[in-house]
This record gives sequence, C-alpha cells and structure tokens, in this order.
Amino acid sequence: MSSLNSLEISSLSTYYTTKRGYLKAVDKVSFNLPKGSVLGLAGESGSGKSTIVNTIFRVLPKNAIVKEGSIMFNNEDLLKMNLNFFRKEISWKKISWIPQGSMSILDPVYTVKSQMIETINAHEDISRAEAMEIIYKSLKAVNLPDDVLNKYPHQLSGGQKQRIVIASALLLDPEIVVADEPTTALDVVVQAEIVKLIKELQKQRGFSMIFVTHDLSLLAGVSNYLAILYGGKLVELGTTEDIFKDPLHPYTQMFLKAIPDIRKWKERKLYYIPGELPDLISPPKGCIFNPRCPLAGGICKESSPGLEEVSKGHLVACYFARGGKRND
Amino acid sequence: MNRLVNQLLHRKAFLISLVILLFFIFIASAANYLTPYKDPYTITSEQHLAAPYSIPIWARIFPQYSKYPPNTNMDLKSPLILGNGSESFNGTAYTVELKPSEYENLSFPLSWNYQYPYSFSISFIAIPHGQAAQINVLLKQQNKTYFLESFVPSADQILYTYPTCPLSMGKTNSITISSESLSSSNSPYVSTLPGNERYIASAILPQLIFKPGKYSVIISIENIGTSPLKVYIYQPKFSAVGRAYGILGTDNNGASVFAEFVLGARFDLEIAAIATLIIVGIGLIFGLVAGYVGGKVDLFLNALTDFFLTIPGLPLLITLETIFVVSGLILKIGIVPLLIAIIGGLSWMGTMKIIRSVTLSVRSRTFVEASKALGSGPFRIIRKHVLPNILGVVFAQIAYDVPVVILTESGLDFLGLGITKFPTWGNMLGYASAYTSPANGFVWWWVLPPGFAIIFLSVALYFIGSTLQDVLSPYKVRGE
Amino acid sequence: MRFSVPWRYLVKRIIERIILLIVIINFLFLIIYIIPIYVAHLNPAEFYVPLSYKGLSRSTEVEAIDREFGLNQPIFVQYIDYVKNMLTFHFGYSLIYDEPVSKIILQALPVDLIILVPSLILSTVFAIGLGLFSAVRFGRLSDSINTFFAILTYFIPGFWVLIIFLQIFGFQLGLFPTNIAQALISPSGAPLHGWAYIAGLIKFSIAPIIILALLAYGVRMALTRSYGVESMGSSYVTYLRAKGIPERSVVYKHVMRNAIIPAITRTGIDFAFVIAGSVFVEDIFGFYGMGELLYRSALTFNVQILGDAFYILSLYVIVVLLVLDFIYPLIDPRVKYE
Amino acid sequence: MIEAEKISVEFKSGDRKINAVKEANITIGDGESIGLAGESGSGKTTLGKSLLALVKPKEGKVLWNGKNVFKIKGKDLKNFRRENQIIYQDPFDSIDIRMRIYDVISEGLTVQGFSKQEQREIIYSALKSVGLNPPEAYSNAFPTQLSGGQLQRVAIARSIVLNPKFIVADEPVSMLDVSIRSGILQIFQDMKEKGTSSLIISHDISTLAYVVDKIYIMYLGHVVEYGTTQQIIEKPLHPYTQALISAIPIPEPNHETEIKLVETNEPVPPKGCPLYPRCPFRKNVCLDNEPKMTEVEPGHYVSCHLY
Repeated sequence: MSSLNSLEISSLSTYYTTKRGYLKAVDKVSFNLPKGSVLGLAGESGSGKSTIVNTIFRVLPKNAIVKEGSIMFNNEDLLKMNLNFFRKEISWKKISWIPQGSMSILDPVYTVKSQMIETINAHEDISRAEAMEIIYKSLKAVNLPDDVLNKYPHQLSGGQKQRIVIASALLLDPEIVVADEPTTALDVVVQAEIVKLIKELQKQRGFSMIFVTHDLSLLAGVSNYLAILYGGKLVELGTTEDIFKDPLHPYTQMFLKAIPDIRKWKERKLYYIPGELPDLISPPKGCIFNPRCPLAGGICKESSPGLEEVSKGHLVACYFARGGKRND
Repeated sequence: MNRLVNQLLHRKAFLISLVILLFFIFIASAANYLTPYKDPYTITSEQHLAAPYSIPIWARIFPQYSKYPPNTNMDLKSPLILGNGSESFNGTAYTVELKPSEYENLSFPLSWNYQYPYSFSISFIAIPHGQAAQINVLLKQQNKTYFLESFVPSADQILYTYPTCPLSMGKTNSITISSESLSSSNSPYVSTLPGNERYIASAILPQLIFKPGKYSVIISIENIGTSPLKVYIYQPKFSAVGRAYGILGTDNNGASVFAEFVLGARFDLEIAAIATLIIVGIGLIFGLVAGYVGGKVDLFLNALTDFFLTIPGLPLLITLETIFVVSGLILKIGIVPLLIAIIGGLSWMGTMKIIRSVTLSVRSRTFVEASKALGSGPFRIIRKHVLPNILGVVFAQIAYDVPVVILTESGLDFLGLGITKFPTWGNMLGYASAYTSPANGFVWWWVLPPGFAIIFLSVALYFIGSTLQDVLSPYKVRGE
Repeated sequence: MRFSVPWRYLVKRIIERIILLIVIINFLFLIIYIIPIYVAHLNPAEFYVPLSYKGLSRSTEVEAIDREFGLNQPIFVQYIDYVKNMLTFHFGYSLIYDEPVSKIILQALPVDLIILVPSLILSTVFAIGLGLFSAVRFGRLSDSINTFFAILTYFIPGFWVLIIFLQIFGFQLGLFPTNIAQALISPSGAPLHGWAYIAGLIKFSIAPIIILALLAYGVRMALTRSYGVESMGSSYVTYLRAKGIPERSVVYKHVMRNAIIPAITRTGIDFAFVIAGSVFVEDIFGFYGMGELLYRSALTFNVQILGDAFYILSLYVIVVLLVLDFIYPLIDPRVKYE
Repeated sequence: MIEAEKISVEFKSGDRKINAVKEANITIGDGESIGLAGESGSGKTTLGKSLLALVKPKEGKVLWNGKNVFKIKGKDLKNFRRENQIIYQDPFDSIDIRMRIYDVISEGLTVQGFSKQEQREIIYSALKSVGLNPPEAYSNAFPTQLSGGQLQRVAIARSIVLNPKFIVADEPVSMLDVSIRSGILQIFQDMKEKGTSSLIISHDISTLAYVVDKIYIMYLGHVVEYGTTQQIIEKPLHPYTQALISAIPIPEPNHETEIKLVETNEPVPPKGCPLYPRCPFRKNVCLDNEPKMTEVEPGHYVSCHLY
C-alpha cells in the first residue's frame, strides 16, 4: 500500500442475493483515496455508491455478500479484520461517516447528547466531563448552539440534524471521513452552507474524504478527484479538473451535459441520456452502458472494457474513449 | 386475478388454514346429515343414548378404557335345552310343550367381553297356553346364578316366597327385564341383596353382575298347573346401554356430544357470520366515511368510536343483556337476534379504527388527488381507488372478527348469560365445566373438542386474514 | 434532563376524559332508567326490592324505594339526581344485599388486584422478552415458532384453559387450592392469619397469575416484535453500528427502547381494562371481585348493583387512561403535546 | 386565464396552525409557462394545488375564465378539471399500482365521458407522444414493471389525454435521475409549443430557468418576487432570490458558491418581513412592517423594503 493513500479499494465486488439471482450492486470497483484529499464518488441511482459506503463500514444488510476485493487501510484489509476490533478501533476512530441526516438517522428516543456520549464511550475510556468537552468543541465547529444537546431528534430541523451528524463524525478526529449524500433533501441555501462547512472542516483538520453524491455539480466545488460510477461499475476516474474539462467516457460526457447550468439558461437546450438503467441482476452483455451509448460498437456488446489510463491519473473504461486503445 | 390465486396457493400456512376452515364449514353445513339429532338439550328422546359421560368409541384404544362396553343389542340364539319337556324351533318361535310338573330351560349363551354396562335388559315375548306356567329368567355366570325375575299367573303368586310378576295365560306377554327397573319388589335376586345395595339396585346391578366372561341367559319354563302346557317364546333379546358411544361420547344426560358439537358448529358459524357482517358493515361504513370525508364528520365518528372503546366491553355486554331480560324486551326480540345485535353493536370499533386509518393512508396518496384532478367524484374515487386498495384489510377484518364473535358469544354462553337452550360450543364448555367434578372425573371428550374447535377455527381464520391482507395490499399496512 | 410540563396537552386530555365520563353517565341513565322503566314500563320495585324485607309489607317497601330513589319524581329531577349521585358516589342502599352499594363495591374492587395486576406485569415481561427474542432472530425458525405461539394465545378461550387446568392440577393432582376459600383456611378448618394467610394467598394465586399472563402476552409480544424488527432494519441502527457501538448496546439499548414503547403503552391500556375482563377467572377460581359482582348481579337481575358497578368500572378506566396520558410523554419523547 | 387573488391557505397540524400560503397573487396567461421556486415548506405546492381547487384556501379566490373555481359545480367543474391538469412529484405515489397503465390513462377519459372506442386511439397516441413506444406493450404493463422515469411519462400521458389548456407540474423531475430529467422536461417544452400553459413548481431554479418564461419566488408562504426569467436570473432583487441563485452549485471545478443569508435561530417576526431573521440587509422597518409588492421595472415585482 502506498503511503500516499489513506484508503485503497481494489476490485471490490458486493452482490445482493435475490430470488432471481445475484444483484451485482458493486462490480470490481477499484480506486484510491489520496491522503488529505477529497474524492468525489458520483453516480445515479443504482450505481452502487451507497453499497460501497456500507461495505466500507461493514454494515451491509443480511442478504449482501462481498464477493471479492479488499479495502486497505494502513496496510490492513478492513474486510478481513475482526469485526469487534474494526468496530472499536477503526470505525469512527479512524474512518467516520456523515450520512444523510434526514428523517431517521438518529435514534428517536434518546437525546442528542446521550447519543454523542455513547459514541465517544464506545471507543475511548474517558470521563463524562472530558467527553462533554469534546462534544462542545465539535458542536462549536459546526456552528450549533449547545442547547440542541438536550433535544430529541424530532425537535430538530433538517439542517440542524445534518450538522449534528457532521459533528458526530468529527468527535474522534478521524483520518478519513465518508460524506454520504450529506446534502440530499436539504434546501439549496442550506446545502450551500453545509457544503461550505464540510469543505472548511476538511481544510482545517486535513482529513481525507470520500464525498458521495448523485449531484456532480456539487462535487465540482468540493473534490480533488472524481470517480464516476454507473451500474455498479467504475467508468471513469481522474482529477476533478480533468473530468470536468475533458470527460472521456460517453456516460460522463452525457451526464455532465444533462446537468443544468444556470449560466447557460438562455441556450434552453436540454440534454438527457435516452434509455433506462440496466437491470443489475441480468445486466446487458458487454459494456454495462452499451444499450444507452451512442458510440457503442460490436465489441461493446461482447466484452466489458477494463479501466485504462488514458493520460496521467485519468482512467476510463471504454473501448471508444479518445486515446483509448481499440482492440478490435 | 390468477396472479393472486397463485400467490395465495403458494403459502403453506394459508393452505393449511383453508383446509381447516373448509372442514368446519363442511361440518356446519352437513350437520343434518352427520347427526340424526336436532337438539339434544331440549328433546329428551335424544338424551340417554348411552350412559352419561360415555367415552367415545374410539377411546377404547387407550388401555384404561379398553373394556368399556358399547351399546349392545343382540338376538339370543342357539339355546342349550335342559329339562324333561319337549321343545321345537320353527325359525321364529320356540315352542315348549310340558306336561304337569315338567320343566324346560332355554339357556342362551352370551359372551360378554367388557366391563359392566350402564344398564342391560333381556326381552322376549311369551304366549303360554294351558292352565298355569311359571317363567323364570336367570343370568348365569359359571357357577353363579342371578335369579332376575319370575313370572307366574296372578292367582299363583301367593305360593312363592320370593317376588314374582304376573303372567297372563293365553295372551301375549311382552316381557322385558331391565336392570333399571329391577327392585326388591320384582326381583328375587335383588331381594336377597343387603339393604343398602337393595335401594340402589337399579344403578348398581350391572356392576354387580357383569365382568368379562361367558354368561348364559336362561329362560326357564315350568308347568305348575295340572294339564299340559304349551308356551311359545318369540324374539329373545339381550341389550345393554353401553359406556362408550359415538364419535365424541356423551354428556351428563347421555346425549351425543358429537351431535352437540356439530349443531354447535353450525349455530356458532351462523351467528359469527351474521355478527361479523354487522361488525364489518358498521366498521367499513364509519371507517370509510370518517377517513375519506375527514373534518368534523371524522371528529364525530372518531369520538363515538372512542366512547365505545372506553366503556368496558364485557361488563357492558352483561349489563345490556340483563336490562333486556329484566325489562322483558327480550321476549319480543328473542335471545339470538339480541345477542347478535349486542355483540355486533359493541365489537365494530377496532374494525372502524383500522379501516379509517387505511382509508386515511390511501386517501393521502397522490393518486387519489390525481383522480380528483381528472374530474372523478368522491364515489368514483372510493369505488375505484380506495376500496380496491383497502380490500385486503377488509377481508382480513372479516377473518379477524369471526373469532372475536365466537369467543365473545362462547364466553357469554359459558357464563350462562347467552344461549343455554340449544347447543353451542360456548355452552357446551359451560355445561361441561359445571358437570365435571372430582366425582365425574375430567370429561375430556366433552371439554376438549369445543375448545380446540374455537382455537383451530380462529387461528385458521387469522392466517387466512393476514395472508389475504398481505397479498391484496400493495402497500404495507401495520396490523396491530 | 430538562422536562417541561405540556400544559395544553394535559388540559385538553382532562377535558376530553371529563366529557367522556358525562357521556357515560348519560348512557347509563338511559339503559338503567329509561329502558326498563319508561320503555318496558317495568315497575322499578321489581329490581330494587327483595320479596320480603324485615317483615315490612310490600307496598311499604315500594313506597320507601320510591322515596329513596325519587322514582315518584318527574324524570328530569330523577336525571339530575342520578348525575349528582354518580358524581358524588351516592349509590344508596341495596335492600337485596342489605348493605350500602358503595360498601359492596369497595369490598369487591381490591380482590382483583391480587391476581390481575401481577399477571399483567408478568405478561409484560413475557411479551417484551419473547418479542425481542423474535425481533433479533427475525425470519428464522425460532422466530416463527415463537410468533406462532403468541398468535395462538390470542384465540385460546381463557375460561377453557382455566377449567382444564383446574381439573387436572387442582382436582385430580391436588397441586394447588381450587378456590380462594380453601386456600385461606388451615387443614383443620380454621381461618389463616399473618404469614400463613399471605402464603396461602400466594399459593392460590400463583397458578391463575401464570395462566392469565400466558394468555395475555400475545398481542404485546407481536407489537414488540414488529417494532423491534422495524427498528433492527432502520437507518439509525445501521448508523449506530457504523459508529462502532457494540452490538449488545445496539440491541439492548436502542432497539429495545424503541420496540418496547408500544408494548408498554399497550400495557397501560390493558391495565385500564384489566378488571373488565376478569369475570371468567373470578368465576372459575371462586373469588369475589368486580367481575363476579357484575356476573352475579346479572344472574339475579340486580339492576341497581349492575349499574353502579358498571359506573365504577368505567370510572376506573377513565382515571387510568387519564393517568396514562400524563405518563406517555415521559416514556416516549415523540408524543406530541403541543 | 387563471388568476389567483390573495390566496391564503392554513393547515392545522395538531393544535398548531401553519400559514402555508399568505395572500399570494399569481396570474397565468394563455400559453404562458411560469416557474414557481422556493425552498421546501415555502408553500409553492399548496399554491399550485389551490389554483386547481385541490386545496381549499382560507381566503382569496382563483378565477378561471372569470369564475371562482372554488364555487363551480357539476358540468362546469368537470370542464374545469378537463382543461386544467396536474402532474405530481412522485410517480410511484401518483399512480394507483393496482391498475394497468391503460386503465391509469383511461381514467380521466372515462370520467369525462369519452367512449371506449375513442379512448384507445387517444391513449395510444398520448403514450407515443410521451415517448413510450410501442404503446401496445406499455399499456398492458403494470406500474410496478416500469421505472420512475417511465412512470412519470405515464403520469404526464394521463394528464395530456384530456388535452388540457393549463398544467400544474409539481416538481415533475426532482425524484428522477439527472440524466433522464431533461427527457421529461422536453415533453413540457413540446406542450408549450402547442400552446398549453403551465406552472412548473421546483426548488431547482436552474432547471426552471431552462424551461419557463416567468418565475415566481416564494418564501415561507409569501410570494416575494416575480418577473421574467431573465429579470429573476440576471437581476434578482430580493435578498432571498439573490441567495437562492448564488447558492446554486455550478458544474465547474473550484467554483465557489456564495452564501448570502445569515444563519440564525431567531423566530420569524409576526408582523414583519418573513426573511427578517436571515436577511443581511435588514432594517428596523422590516421587523414591524410587511413589505408590499412593488413593480421595480416593467413586469418585475418585488416585495422588499429595499425597493
């Protein structure tokens, strides 16, 4: 494992067992999270992004299995670790999670304070006063008044819950933070506030971050690197700048084009990707994107392209991407 | 539709439950064919079919019951003839010809493989021609002989030191010797018993006499006159009222428990069906109206429902019923319709609450508003969208309410506050518990079947209901 | 922890319950007075006066009754008197029992609590324990069996089980006293006192307590299970696990608290209605509580006692429900009280 | 064509009254395409539904061809329903999944009295026009067999079979993946070309800007600003509108969004401007007086004490 990376995911495959067979939610996905940087993990519904997060935190539902792959952290495979050790020493202490703070992410019958203290006590053997010290500090960091501590989750607004979830993630000063759709279901202005807050905290504390979202335009301002997922596969990986300036995969290209840009409203030209998402239980043969791809040729229906480096640090999984080698 | 049937048939619990339900429906609807009896509680001829508390016939597979006798009824045949007269048998009658002082014994073999019966009787027809005859009936086991009864013409009776019964010469005498009618005044054997036994002879005779073994019924004829005697004996029979009877034995009156069970099943299911219709009818209408119309109507209907939910149900049931009985109104209405009305009228609240809540949840779904936006009126929306979506819940409620009715009605019957004059599962349990005592032992064949029937039927209906709700409800509805 | 008293919520609840009480009194007036006397034109003496009382002539008795109950007054005066009497617990004197009605009721009321309250507590313990057991093992065979038995208990007629139990263990095997009178006397026939009395009481009540608990736990067990299952699959449990909270804590602190709230709430309601359903156990085990009082009044058509006992039962329900209204916000922080 | 005058809508939640919409005015002319933007809870959906008499306001009226839509009955109401349609946010919720697609779409036609023979043709052509080809295959399907995008197309087909003159679209694409959103919006643009007027409700002002002619901005039940799309996007006047537009993420690396509102827990003043607690430009007058709607430039109205 390179010392430059804080997390290395290689060839990760997570499937769900269903009555009709395996649902390949995540299929051979590999990427690294360079130290101190923000990696944007973008994809639409069914792309497998939340399955990746659940795999990292080992909280997959019962019908899910990790078929292959590893998630290396400090030269150790998170997936092979003893679960109790992982829960106590790695989870939250080293890698923490900012989930979508909506509806039911907090236990409705305990106060915010007791849930935060419980989190600290699960990992650190410290006094209540010390724990409260940490809690007050992290509340301050997310600009929340102290009185939210005595409230129950149903008494909080969406923005407040999101801040509490962020504060909780930072309690133990982790090395890596996984922000999982942290602004979905929030209003635009609150979203901007939360994104700004997360960005500032990341800069201040220097943790590495995986920022998972379906909203590519959000990532433009947040992440250093981008990983684009489609149908459980990683289709493109590179720096944010490279991908926005020069997207190589047809999916990325069309995806970017479909995002409305307020600066271009006068053009009044809307783009979209025709067709439907693939069925992940019986995926199309060949490239997963081929049924919707305007470039698809014969080979695309035959075999699935691997991720190849086109220019330095810019990888794409497409036979026809510019510069990509064509074997047929 | 096929899809639904298919889904239903793939659920084991549903199939088993369906079989159980159909079984009870079969019993109930075929009640008239399964049992010849109409009402063993009030029609006395349908009682005393066997001994009170007779075990079921099949229970004799258990060792402690293996020697219990069933009802027995046999023609006595192939007698051993002893005596100095002459006799002949023409296929229907035995003809005994005796000169004065001659006698003849017809000794019919009887093999008894059981413990004592509840009662027994020996019967035959005797036509004596001549001056005078004495006919003695005896029961003999190995070396012990029981002199049951002696028949002589009235004029000759004073000659004997033991009890005798009159015999009409030259006429047809239908002679029946029954253990229940033997007493010290008509039976030589009984008159020899010690005093205390003598008084209860009719009850204990079978116990005193019968053990498994070989017996002979002896009809002994003696010419006590001075001229030749000719006696015709027809149709000699032995019968015993057993202590094992039918499929489910008998109750304290010796009436068939199976008949009661079957009649009870029909009655219970009928009552349950009608009361459930009332319950689901009220619940559905109130629930739909409250849930769909909302506002003040909902407020009112909901408050009404809460009122009925708050007053304690069983005491109210008891109070109401008593008031109706006391005030004599029951005479105009009749207990059955009253029970149905009271149970139905006091049990709809849960159904109403559930229908209301699912109606509210369907109503809050956008497709209902979409339908309104397309121009549909409220009745169309209820018919096309609300009802089809809550259909599963309605079916489930029907299935859940039947056990509620049966349990409530059985409870009242059990207490003696409901139906007492006609068999129901509830009053079967009530009577069974009233008549089981340390002395009678645990009359399991009477106590268990109605209870298990209630449980099986209820559980089956529960599973049918929950499966229907599952399969017919596209959206998750929490059943509580 | 800071807790503000939700005044508005409580005042609203109190008013609601008082309205309910008044409606019940009116309802009782209707069925106890109007129906028998004015609809069925029944002579009230029929159910207030025994056939003979202290050698008084029948007409004197009836006059006395008319005076005592104001039955010779216009109906609206009777109505006002009735409401007044109910609210002030002036139930009058039962000539049939030759005792004040309130005394009869007061004697019956506490008898129930010996058996019914402990069995309610025990059944709650069963319900929560077995419900959580099933929730944690959701979908496995042990869950299915456990749930099936809970459902089965909904439908077992209580009186039936009690009879069978009484027959087999009481009469045939002689393992426990079959009625309370037998339990409270020594073998020589003298009444028990002190510890022996309490021991006798416990020996007598333990069987019905357990049976009633087994018959009653089902609904709350299913509630605990379904909320437990929901809680196990909820996103906050996933989040707690990701936060590294030990599984024991997740299940016994978070899932349990969420799963038992509905069961506890339900226990409160069952507590309110516990006496109402006690007729069978009292009748079968022969102890004289409210249920038996109602039952015997019904059998002897003693309308006076029936109406008053029914009123007291309803009042008990209302009071318990009102107390519950005060307790719910403490158990479940989500109860809306604004 | 449809004109709302001083609409106020109140909801009861338990014992609390919530003013979902307060004295809102909105006019939709023939063939116009209007956008209604604001954050969740701003009352935009409620206002949209009251235009179609699907929500009953406490006060105010909505005029349709001069008639108050809350008073019309019978035949008039039926006609009103036919001419004015709505499309919802969540296609999974707005379609009864017990019905086949054909029956879903035919419902409006049946209610409006079209014969069975007429229906078939109309339904097939509607399915084609929303891009569900071949219509025979789709019309036999059950809703559970379709994706969200396809279902939303069905929902649109259900509305357009009635050939409405006005459509309210309540967040029609917010539940859908970005890559297919424009496919749905395209249908709206096609309808607009045919002269159907529409009110598109969305929290996403950038999407709105692409498709509508005029934009109304709502905040806490109040319409705070409206004007042509150009006026609103390029020259937003109300501090809230400005904040809304500057908070939109721009798909360009290293672009910083600006946050122009103040974070606060102050309550909204009962009589003053609803934005008062969060407004960076607030003055004393804003605390006590609700600003009035004023026309700052032709067709551009704003309700703020700054103007």
